[in-house]
Amino acid sequence: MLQILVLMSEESTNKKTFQERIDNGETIEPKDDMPDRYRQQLIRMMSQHAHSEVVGMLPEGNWITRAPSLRRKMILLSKVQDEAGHGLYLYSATETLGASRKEVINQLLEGKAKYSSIFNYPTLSWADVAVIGWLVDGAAIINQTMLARSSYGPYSRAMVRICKEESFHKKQGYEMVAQMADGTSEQQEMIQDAVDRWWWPTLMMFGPHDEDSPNSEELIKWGVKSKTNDELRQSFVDRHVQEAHTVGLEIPDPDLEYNEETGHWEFGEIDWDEFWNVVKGNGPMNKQRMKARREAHENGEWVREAAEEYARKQKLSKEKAS
Amino acid sequence: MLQILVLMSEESTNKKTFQERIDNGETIEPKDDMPDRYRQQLIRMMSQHAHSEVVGMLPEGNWITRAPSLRRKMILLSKVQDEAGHGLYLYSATETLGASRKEVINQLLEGKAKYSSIFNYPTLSWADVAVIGWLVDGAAIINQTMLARSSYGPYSRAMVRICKEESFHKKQGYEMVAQMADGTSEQQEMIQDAVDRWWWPTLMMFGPHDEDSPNSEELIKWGVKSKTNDELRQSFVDRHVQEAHTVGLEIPDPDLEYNEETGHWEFGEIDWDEFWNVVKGNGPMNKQRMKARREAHENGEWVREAAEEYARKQKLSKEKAS
Amino acid sequence: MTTQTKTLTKKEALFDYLVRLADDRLILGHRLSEWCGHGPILEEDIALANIALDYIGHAASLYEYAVEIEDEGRHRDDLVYFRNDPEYTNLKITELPKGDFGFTIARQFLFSAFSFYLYQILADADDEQFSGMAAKHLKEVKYHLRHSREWVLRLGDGTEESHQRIQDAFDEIWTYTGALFYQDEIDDLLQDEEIAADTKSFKTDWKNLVSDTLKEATLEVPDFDQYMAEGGRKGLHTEHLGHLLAEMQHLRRSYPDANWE
Amino acid sequence: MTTQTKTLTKKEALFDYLVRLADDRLILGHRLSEWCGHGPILEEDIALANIALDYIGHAASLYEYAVEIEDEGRHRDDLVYFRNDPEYTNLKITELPKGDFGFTIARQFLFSAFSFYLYQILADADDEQFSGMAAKHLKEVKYHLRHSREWVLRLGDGTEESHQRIQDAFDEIWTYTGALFYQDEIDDLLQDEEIAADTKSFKTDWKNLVSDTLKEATLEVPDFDQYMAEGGRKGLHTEHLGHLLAEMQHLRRSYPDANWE
Repeated sequence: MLQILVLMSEESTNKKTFQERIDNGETIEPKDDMPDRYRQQLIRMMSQHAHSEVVGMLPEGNWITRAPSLRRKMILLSKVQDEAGHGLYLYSATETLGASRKEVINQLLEGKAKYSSIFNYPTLSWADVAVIGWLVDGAAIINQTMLARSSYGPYSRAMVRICKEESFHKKQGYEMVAQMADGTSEQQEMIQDAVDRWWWPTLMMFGPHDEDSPNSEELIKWGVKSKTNDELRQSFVDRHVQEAHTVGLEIPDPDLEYNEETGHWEFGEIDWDEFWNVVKGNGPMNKQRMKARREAHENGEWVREAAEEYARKQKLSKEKAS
Repeated sequence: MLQILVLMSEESTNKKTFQERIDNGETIEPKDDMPDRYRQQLIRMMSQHAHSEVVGMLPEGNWITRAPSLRRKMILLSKVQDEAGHGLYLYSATETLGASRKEVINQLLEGKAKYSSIFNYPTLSWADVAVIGWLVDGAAIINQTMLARSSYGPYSRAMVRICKEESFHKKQGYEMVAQMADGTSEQQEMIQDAVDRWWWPTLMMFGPHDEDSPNSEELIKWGVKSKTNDELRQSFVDRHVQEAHTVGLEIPDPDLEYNEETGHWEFGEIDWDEFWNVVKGNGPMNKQRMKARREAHENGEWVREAAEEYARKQKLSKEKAS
Repeated sequence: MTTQTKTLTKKEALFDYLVRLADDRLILGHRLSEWCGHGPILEEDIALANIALDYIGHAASLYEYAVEIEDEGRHRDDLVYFRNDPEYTNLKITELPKGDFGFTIARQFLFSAFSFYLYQILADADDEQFSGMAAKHLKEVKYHLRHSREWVLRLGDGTEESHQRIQDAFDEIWTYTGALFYQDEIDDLLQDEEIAADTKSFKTDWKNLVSDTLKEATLEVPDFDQYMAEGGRKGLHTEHLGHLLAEMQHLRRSYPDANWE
Repeated sequence: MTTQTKTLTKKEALFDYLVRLADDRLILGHRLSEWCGHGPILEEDIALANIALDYIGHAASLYEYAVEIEDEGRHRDDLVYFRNDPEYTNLKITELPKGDFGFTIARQFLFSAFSFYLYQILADADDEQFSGMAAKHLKEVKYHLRHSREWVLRLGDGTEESHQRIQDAFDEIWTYTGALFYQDEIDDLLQDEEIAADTKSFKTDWKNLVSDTLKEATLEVPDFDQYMAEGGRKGLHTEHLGHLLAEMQHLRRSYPDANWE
């Protein structure tokens, strides 16, 4: 009994030290002491983030073979390749917390881990590629800029690198949006239709309202996040409404209004039923996305086994030789 | 020894009677006596003919999903469906000779049985659909009109029925050819290109020159065929050169010349190296055609097994009930 | 999020209604036509091509009547070859890839059973040209239903493998069946005119037919009340449709001025 | 069967030569890009996308130089989006469907080994713009060769299954390798100008590299003297190319007047 008390007290001491480090703005590194809950929350967040990059290859990848110019094809291919790269950094960063890539990928494939719900919407026209670059990457940047200051070193460093590339993607996306908005009437219709379909799902990317977001407070306390969902969402709206208007696109929200006093754009209520439905697995593409990933994984099983077996044989023959 | 002589003599009597029946123009029916060699030759020819219908679905089938008008799509789909139907009649007709469908299909899939070499060429443009209808069905009709008078009843009756449908296909094909030849310059180019590619392979459909065709004499003697390969080929050329000129298409043969005396079109020498190469399995599409058929067969295995098992169960439960 | 305020005319509603029916049949016919030459048994190459042909024929008549009503000089093929993804109003269930033979049969059965009840009502529509068409198509729809129902029994009560495959197919496709019964202002208007069928009126019959058949086939009936996927009628599709249209329209769009009739 | 009598100019020959090289890379790049998001391991999603990107980039430069030489105001994209099947001059080996990862790797290895020797010569071509381009691309080609060679070893000398799969892939694709060395009057003319490479000059090197690698990977080397499939360079293709082009060109052809740059 005494022993237990001592242990508890030790842990609470550690926790205090840890919180002090966080409050001092120190960066936590893999070998540092950290509370289990901090580790678990980070593994959840970071692997979810990695999965999002990987699943996020699918909606845009859907248009690589149909891109309407060589230049745009190369830009798109390169962008999707970057996403795979981001997936890699993030899986590696997650491994520093002791969660192996194999393990977290299995959680995804078994439906236990989540990924960003935005990728459960289909890309139905070429304009969707433009709008994803502009809105979805735009939203991601706002979130990631914050995470680049997160208290966990490997995460924050991955975010710095990713953010740089995402900004480039957003720039390219917005350039395409502007070009189409300035194009033929068919291009204009196509791009407006894409904005109409993607606007609200993008707002949902920031998650539930602060009062419905149980993890937020803890994550802020631990210096993982520094802003709430609603704050981030507001920055996104302020920036993107402006950009939409610049190129003459409409935002599909009748309640949208500029508040001179606050300097913010006020916007309508999100359809939270749709949000929770997609989160629960009932979005328009949840099943197809998971099917595509599972098939890639299963079809690749023999390749991964071969690579392992070859490496084993090589190692063996090197050992023999020496 | 005596016994053997008696048997031999009986068989030769039978053969004589059989040849007399043939010479009298009688039709041979499944239950009639017939020489083994006659049976084997017919099984070979008829199953080869059935396989040709089935493999022949592939090159045209390749364009169903891309047909440029609903009307043409329906015509094409209906034509390919007819070919499947012809395959069925012919497999059934072959079964009257004691060769099961399963057995002869296995011979095809194992590469032991042949099918018409023409289907080892690819359909590379929509115009190929028109030209196949006109030239390939045109060639088939010339051959089949003769076979409709063949000595074996089930074969000749199948041919009568098939010929009627093929004539309709040829008519539709020629209508398309004429329409494209009278169309935009792109359509004209497309149709001429298709004629250039299909003309010579179609001439090859009639088989080697008479002197290189070992089976011909026997088949004529037995009343299966009534014309030689070269005779049939000449009828084809005479008819189709005329039809080509009517719609302003060129035949890709610099040696083509009308002989006023004989009333026939004389034509250049076929590239027999190409012919034998394709027969040997080295045509542009031999491997792909067999792959497609084998895949259809393998993917359908579980369906055929289910149908058999269900039929067995049904029979069993009916027997129990009675 | 934008509210439609313009009033729908009967003519517009009928045009849309015909196009919806036609789109379903064109797209499903396209999927079936992909089997041509690749069926599990020659008889099924014929049967599936036959059904595909019926669907495309039905679609052709429906489009033709639609452009006649529209009366703006369009040809039925304009609707087929020159509309994009979001203008297509077919249900998602029709655009899913053909899958294995079990998936094709499961979809055929569910769709044919629906069409069977639907066309019985449409054959009495208060529009002679339309009802005549429906009555004619109904005969073929009956055959489609019989054909697919027999295969559901064979596969369900066949081998262990076939049982599993067709069960998996029903489980996978189930979420797309709810949208078969989708109705909106177009249906409302035309029901008042006694042209369109009220799909609610036969939903129970459809469920019973489906349940009874699956049970007879020794299959489990998935939950009718599970989450049902939306979309289709308002132009929201899966990503499969775009690839299908690229294939279907490429040639025709490459030569917009040529005559291919 | 028609005899070509017109004399080929150097300009025409160079245009055709560039387009042939570009077509190979565009089409193979397209096939590789189909892996994007579906690779066996994330590193390979990246590697294959990277190679696809290189190919499409090489094709873009080659087309661009071709239209510059042609000097008729065409844009490189016109060659990509507005030519049909028979105008494409890529080799058949590049248009075959991507198959499994083993097939993709077998093709990549055979094609990369060929490109490696080819580009070494082209990097010395007596045409500065072209040789500069080739020298630049050669660096990437070396990486492609290394990447695919390593995978041939891993798959060949990996598990029993991987050994069988990559062996099957080589056996299947072998018949398409002969055409890599195809040469005609275009090559003759440009070889006289010291621009084109004589593929005969490195055929033995290529064979040795291929044989040695396959042997090291414990694989059987198929017969180099077996029947080799022809076609490609003169516009004769397999049926696969048409479907690929339908997918690739549909959008662009649907809006020929729009700017997508």
